[in-house]
Amino acid sequence: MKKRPSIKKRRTKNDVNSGISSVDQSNHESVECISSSLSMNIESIKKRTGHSPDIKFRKVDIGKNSGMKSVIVYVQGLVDEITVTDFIIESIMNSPRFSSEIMPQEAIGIISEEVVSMGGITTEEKWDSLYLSLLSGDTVIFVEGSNVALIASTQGGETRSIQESTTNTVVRGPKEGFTESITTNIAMVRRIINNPDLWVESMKIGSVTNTDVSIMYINGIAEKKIVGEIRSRLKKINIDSVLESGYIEQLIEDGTMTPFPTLHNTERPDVVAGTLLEGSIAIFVDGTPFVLLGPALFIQFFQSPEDYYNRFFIASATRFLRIFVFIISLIGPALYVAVTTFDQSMIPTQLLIMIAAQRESVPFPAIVEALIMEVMFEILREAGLRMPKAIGSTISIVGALVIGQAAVQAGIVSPAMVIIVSITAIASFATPSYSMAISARLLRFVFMISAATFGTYGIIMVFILVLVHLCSLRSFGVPYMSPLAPLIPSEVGDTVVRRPLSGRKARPKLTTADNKIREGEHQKPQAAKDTGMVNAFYQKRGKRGSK
Amino acid sequence: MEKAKISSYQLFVLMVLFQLGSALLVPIGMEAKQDAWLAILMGMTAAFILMYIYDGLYRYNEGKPLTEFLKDILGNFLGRFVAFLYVLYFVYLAARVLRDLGVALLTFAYPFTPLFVVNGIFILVVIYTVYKGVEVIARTGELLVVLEFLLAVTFIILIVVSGLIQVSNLKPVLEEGVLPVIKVALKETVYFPFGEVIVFLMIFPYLKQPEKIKKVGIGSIALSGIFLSLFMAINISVIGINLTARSHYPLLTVIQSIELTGFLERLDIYFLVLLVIGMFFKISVFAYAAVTGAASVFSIKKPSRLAYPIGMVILLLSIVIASNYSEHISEGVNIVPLYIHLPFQVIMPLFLLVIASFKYKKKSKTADEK
Amino acid sequence: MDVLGISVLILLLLIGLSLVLDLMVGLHFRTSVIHVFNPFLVMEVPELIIFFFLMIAPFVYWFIKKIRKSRGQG
Amino acid sequence: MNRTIFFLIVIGTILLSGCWNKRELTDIAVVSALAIDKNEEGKYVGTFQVINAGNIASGEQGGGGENAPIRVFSATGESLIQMSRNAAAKMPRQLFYEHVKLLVISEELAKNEGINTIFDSLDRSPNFRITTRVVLARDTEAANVVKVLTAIEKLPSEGIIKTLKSAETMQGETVTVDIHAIMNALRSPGKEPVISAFTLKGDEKSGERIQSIQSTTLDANLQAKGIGVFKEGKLIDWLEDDAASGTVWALNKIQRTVMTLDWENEIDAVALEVIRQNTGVTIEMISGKPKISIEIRAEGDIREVKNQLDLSHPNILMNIEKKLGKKLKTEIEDAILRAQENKSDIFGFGEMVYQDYPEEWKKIKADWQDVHFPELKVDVKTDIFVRQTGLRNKPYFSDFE
Repeated sequence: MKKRPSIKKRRTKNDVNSGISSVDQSNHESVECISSSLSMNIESIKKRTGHSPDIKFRKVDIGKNSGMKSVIVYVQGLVDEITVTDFIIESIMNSPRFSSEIMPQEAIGIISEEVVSMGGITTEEKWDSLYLSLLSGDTVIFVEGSNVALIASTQGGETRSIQESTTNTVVRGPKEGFTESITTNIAMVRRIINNPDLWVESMKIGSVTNTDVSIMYINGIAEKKIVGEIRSRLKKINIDSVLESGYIEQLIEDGTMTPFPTLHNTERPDVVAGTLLEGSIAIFVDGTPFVLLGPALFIQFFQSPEDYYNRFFIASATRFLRIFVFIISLIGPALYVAVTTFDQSMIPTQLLIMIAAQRESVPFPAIVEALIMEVMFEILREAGLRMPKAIGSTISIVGALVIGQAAVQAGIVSPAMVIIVSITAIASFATPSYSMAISARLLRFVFMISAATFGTYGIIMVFILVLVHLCSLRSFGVPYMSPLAPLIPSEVGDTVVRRPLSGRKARPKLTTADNKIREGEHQKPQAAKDTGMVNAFYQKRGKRGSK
Repeated sequence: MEKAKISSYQLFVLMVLFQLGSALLVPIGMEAKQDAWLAILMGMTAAFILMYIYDGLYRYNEGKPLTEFLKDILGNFLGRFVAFLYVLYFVYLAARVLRDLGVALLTFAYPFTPLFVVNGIFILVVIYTVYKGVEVIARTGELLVVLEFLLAVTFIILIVVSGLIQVSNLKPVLEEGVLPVIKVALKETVYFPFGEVIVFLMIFPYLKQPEKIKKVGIGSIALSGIFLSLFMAINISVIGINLTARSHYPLLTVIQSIELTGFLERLDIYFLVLLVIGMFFKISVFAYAAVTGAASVFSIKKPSRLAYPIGMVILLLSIVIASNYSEHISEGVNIVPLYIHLPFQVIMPLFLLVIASFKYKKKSKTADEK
Repeated sequence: MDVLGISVLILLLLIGLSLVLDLMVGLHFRTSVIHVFNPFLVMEVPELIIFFFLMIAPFVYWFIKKIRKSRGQG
Repeated sequence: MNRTIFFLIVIGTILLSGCWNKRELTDIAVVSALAIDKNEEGKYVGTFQVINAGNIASGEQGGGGENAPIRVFSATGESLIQMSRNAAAKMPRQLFYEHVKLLVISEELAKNEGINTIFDSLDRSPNFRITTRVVLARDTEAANVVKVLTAIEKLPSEGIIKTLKSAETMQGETVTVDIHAIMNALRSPGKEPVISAFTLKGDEKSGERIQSIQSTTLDANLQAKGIGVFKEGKLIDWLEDDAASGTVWALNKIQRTVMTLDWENEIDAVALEVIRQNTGVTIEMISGKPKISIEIRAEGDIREVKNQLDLSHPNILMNIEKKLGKKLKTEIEDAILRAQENKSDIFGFGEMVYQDYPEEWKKIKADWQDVHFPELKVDVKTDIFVRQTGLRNKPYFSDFE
């Protein structure tokens, strides 16, 4: 009870290090503003950062013979050092503009306006914001005698270059995936949507980590109310750290008590662009390649970016397949258990005898068998994920041998069960979204247990329960199951199936504001009316042939 | 009343699922013998009139559920009392349907599972649904109606393809004239399942476009009537009137007789899914109406608090209601329609309509004078 | 608690109704009373556990809520 | 350094020698059933059914087809322990009793010598599980019961136990008892044990051959038949049919059974499958004499109707309920009467008296079985509830005139 208000107080002051050094608090608060003495400034930075060696102080004389001194401060590794030396240090040292008559206050102005040839340069008087910029990779320039510091934007340093996305791979479509740097990520989306209406708002979240978080939306397409809702939910977050977008996701979703994800995440700029165009809002978090998208609908988790790049027949078929496969991955083992232990009368005799023959030598009840296999599979999967890649393949071979062959030969599990579990496993990988696949993973066990106690009836009841739950969910106020329930007939074309692009006239109703029209009239491809463009020679031959 | 809005399509779907619910599975209008399907159609026609009454009643009190406008029409005390009777009626019907469901499951699939457990599992799901409110019921309906529809269509296709239909089983049509059929329609089929839509008076206020109520109501009654009649005709033509009348679940027998290509057989699961989905909506709607009704009668602010206790009441009642299924059925066939359905579905609404029209006229007159 | 009272009231009234219906079907009063309660006479142990669990669950929930509330205040 | 070496030596010695109880699976012969007979010389004859694991092995090798899944050895001895020692001389492997599932006792042995002595040694042995099931061999030697191969079930002992259980749940004329239950009954003065019996139909010699289970009809077939009643450790009576089922009812061991009822000249016209039941036994002391009341409530579904009964009418169902209740009541009363004639309190009423009225029990304990139990007043009250009537509400011939 006692802790909370104090955190809040510090937050409002936007203190960088509030959580860490409460010892310095009294000393530090008395000198909120930068002093005009260089040595004092250096001293206070050193004290504040605990003499961290990666904070570099570079003393530089201003001009050749002005006699003024300055200190350039930056954090090694966060800044682009070439920029610092080339455009700041060198220009300040060699600039002919300075003479001994110039006052320190003027020097600041001259440096920022005439000397440093760089894009972003601002002045700063307060320590708080100065630390923020310094620690996010800017370079600070102090001038002896001036109580204003210059901040040059020199962010850089080593970051991961843009690579192919590893979690959402496609055969056809752009290969690039987001990186950990928020600026790069925003730029990647900007490169796709060249439009001034693409708006970005940024804020810092996390009282200790001060992580950059930006929301991005297309003005005019995104619903204002939803943007406001997301903004206010983000503003409400009061937490010490944000290490990944998952933190944000869990803090702003509509409800915690659900196995289903109510925010979408992706590693691909084209997905972000595509969903932005449907009125969604993207949330970028610095330090992670995963971008959140909301409001998210259930059906979106079964859509792959590739659906829109392929022709609609294929896309529709694969979408259909994915949903089918998702249901299989949910109830596959449960159905096996129900059919072998309760509703034997519901399967054809031949099949029943086949399964019975396999079960003959298995010493466990069907549910135990199913649980053993499922748990085994979960162990394999988890092991495969955590292992170094080189060992990963070994795991899969061992797993395949252990589960597929040895277990069956030893009579511990029946071959039919192995088939079921494999299908389930493969099915769960066929869901494009990882976060949806893992929720199915959990529900699968619920289904299995209900099947073991009540057979098919149990499965149906849990199925209805899950469905009711899905229908009760909302993502930022948008019903989770829309446009299926509530039914929006004009949008069903982009759910279980995907209609041809020429038919996608409007954006989703629930999430878009004014700009609802996607494409002009008469977009349907048509065959050429006359065949004049065909090679004349060929035409003649054709005519001759017809004669 | 909760803050919720449902579309006319959702209402339509809900009403259709509600009426198909249990009626699809149990034999109805059996006294009309092979003309049972005609009796259903006639019952449907009669139900149109009922729908007009309900719509008229609602017109006078737009935006209010049945239990609320009863207070307006009959005065606070008497209104509350009658409203409470309606709550009892809804709970009782929910319990009856739940018993039907439980016994069906026990008879055809899980003979050794206790009825209490089967019903208990079901009512827990219903409680969750009711707790989530009418919007969620409506949305779930939208999703499941697709499944129900697909099942029905494939069922009809399978029946037709497997060549089981013998239209001669339906003959002679109107063996003893049209009178007995009309009698059955008025005695039985109009109340069950069509007349039971009176429960939707509790749900009409949530409709976004209140002017569409009549259209939706009539449409849903017509669609479900045609469906029921078609299914009954199929039942009779496949297994004959004798077996249909003797069966507790003629549809199950029909489904079990499908055998196609050596693989499409033993489709009992069809019946199970139809059974559970249909019953689910029927019980959910009744339970929802009972919960909101009781909340309004006793002025409880959060109706959802009542969901669990009333669910339990339905569960207990479904067990207590009869010692054996024959008792349950004979009560359902001989007594409930005449002594329970008739007053609640026809007499009381008519009476209310008359009073309301007087009151409304008076009011409009005084308004005119001013 | 008001909620509990309402539910018990509804339950009792409807049990009464089902008794009346039994009489109308043509059973004796005594047998119809027996018919009301005999389903509970042959319950199995797991069934009884489920029964009590279902009946007690709301009280447990209510109790936990109350404890939490008092703790939140203190 | 020296210390490390010393430490390693000590640890090594302990670890290397520490295998007193070590038994590799390939060194043991798993006994699945044990039959005890008595020969003319008055010696025990033990017949050990040993599992031939290689022939049961499942999976891809298939197996089990060519060779019998079991081997049977027999040995004689003055006592059970001696018998077991003698058996070891015939076995290449160590006999392993932990997995004995079935104990078969011959009728002769049970009748003439009683089972008290056998159970003492079984009780003492740490190797026998007290959950081992016990059956009697009726009209045949116990050895034959464990020698015969069963169809469908690969392991004969497993087959016998499953048969016993299915008979118990579906027919309701047998009881499954284990060593523990029998011992309890033997020990207690207020209770006598009952044990179900198996008999062998057909040629016992060919029943031992693998060819027996390769044809569609078995040459020799095991079959549950009756319940043996004991008094003071000796078999004194067989209960069959109604007497058996009445006893099982009174023992509160009925799970599911079928009850039939005559109706208007038609024998067994109505069949009711009992699905669950609830038996309560209460004891009252009336002027120093105990009075037992048994209250049985059962519910079930109607499965068969031979008459033109309109089951859709509740009054008819009520009639059926009443008549069935009456029938059950006489059945149980007959069973109790029979037990009283035998002077053997197989229902454990004495034990209940002891639990509820320990003071009075002390007085009547000594001659409970012979004096008090036969005179005991037992009140039986039965309630049968019909719940469902199957998929149809009338028989298909209901329209026949």
